[in-house]
Amino acid sequence: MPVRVQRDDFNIGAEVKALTSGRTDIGAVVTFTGAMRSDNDGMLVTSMTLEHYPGMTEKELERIEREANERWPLQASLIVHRYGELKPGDNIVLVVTASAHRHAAFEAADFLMDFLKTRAPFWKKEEGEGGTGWVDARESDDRALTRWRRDRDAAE
Amino acid sequence: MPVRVQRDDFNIGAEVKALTSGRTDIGAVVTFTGAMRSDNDGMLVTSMTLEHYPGMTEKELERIEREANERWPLQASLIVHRYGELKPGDNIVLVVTASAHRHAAFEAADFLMDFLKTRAPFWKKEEGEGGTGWVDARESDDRALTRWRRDRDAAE
Amino acid sequence: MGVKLMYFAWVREKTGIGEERIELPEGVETVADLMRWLKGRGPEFADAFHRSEVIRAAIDQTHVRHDARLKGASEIAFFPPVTGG
Amino acid sequence: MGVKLMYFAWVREKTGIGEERIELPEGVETVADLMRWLKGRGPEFADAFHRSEVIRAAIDQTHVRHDARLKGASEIAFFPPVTGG
Repeated sequence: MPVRVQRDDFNIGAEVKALTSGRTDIGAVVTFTGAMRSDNDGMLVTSMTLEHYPGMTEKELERIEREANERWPLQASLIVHRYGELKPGDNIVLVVTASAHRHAAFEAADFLMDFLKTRAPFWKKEEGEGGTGWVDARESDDRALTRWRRDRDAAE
Repeated sequence: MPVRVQRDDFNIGAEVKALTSGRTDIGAVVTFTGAMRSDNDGMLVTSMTLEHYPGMTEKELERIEREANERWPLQASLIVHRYGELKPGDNIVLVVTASAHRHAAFEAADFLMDFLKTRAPFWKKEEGEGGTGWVDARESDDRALTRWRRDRDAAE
Repeated sequence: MGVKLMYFAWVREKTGIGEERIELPEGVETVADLMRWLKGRGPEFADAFHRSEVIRAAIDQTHVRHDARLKGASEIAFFPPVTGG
Repeated sequence: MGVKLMYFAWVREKTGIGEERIELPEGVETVADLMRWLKGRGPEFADAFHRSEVIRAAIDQTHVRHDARLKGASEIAFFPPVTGG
């Protein structure tokens, strides 16, 4: 259940292949790829720098991944997150989850992204039409977390 | 918004690249890959034949894809489904959804799979330990559809 | 000119044919009527349509219910619940 | 030996340093205490910790709240709400 923090791009097909190759117990693989858009609330963005907290980033991603593996029966999972300078269209993050059944794979990938967005120590600085500045955290990302509250799960 | 029904395998990385290459308006790409497992309720499965209804299959997949595009703001989407003889570990189906934001991409991919499972005219025949026979439809797949009822959406 | 009938999966295996062309008999107006009529065509069809309540139908490549009317149909298909994906 | 302090994103830009090593002053027992003390270190730190309620903290690479105690900490980090993914 690896996590990787890297400057370089990743290859979705190769990552999925590495996780699933030769296995016949996986029925469902979900990937999420986050990419850089050139538009931020109507303003043109020309480049972005991703800063992170080396050491804590890996620890936090591992914690999030461990929690997903406790909640869903995953055959494999992977988180790759880039840092450094990125251009519009560039990949930012890849999450892969593999399970025997599709709902576990979907939910676990969705969960990993929600937690990564609010817990992994990354910060985006954008450059563009609107000048240069640090991206504000979204309140909607915090709200998304409430979907995964254990007590809600229990009540359903 | 293409759909393809084919005997040959597909390449997840190449398909995503073809959909997203050169675009800077896509922030989130979700892929779902369904693969053949060697285990069906504890019985070893050695091969599978997927029969389909040429003509209707494409029409039905297009209808499902159109519905997903009406419900979510998707920048791109793709469904590829294989037919013919498959072995354990082989890919069966690929769904890709691309959107500006992650929740639309996740929900649309989940929706496409639920509807594909209950509406696209494919039938699986398995061969293995338990003999040769047609796979029964799962009641849980029918139940999964109720998650997407419009009236429920409206109530939330 | 009649209509084209198509059979898939175990419905096809039991009837022994994948497709055929027939003239709709007098009085056969719905999918349910047609399945009742097909049952009477011999032991293979009787077996294929024995549990007709589980069989799904499509008219001109669109899913329909058993009470759907056949008028104007050019292609009618019978098959088990789908199991793709 | 003291503790290592780390600053990220606009907290780092405002303080003008990425990391430093300090001895925790007498009476500084929680994250909130430490931020109050840092504010008094000069205009850059005053500016960086001006809206200290929005700043997040981690002790030894684990997220903590502002009332978390510093005792035993070897690395304390301050940063804005995260925006990865």
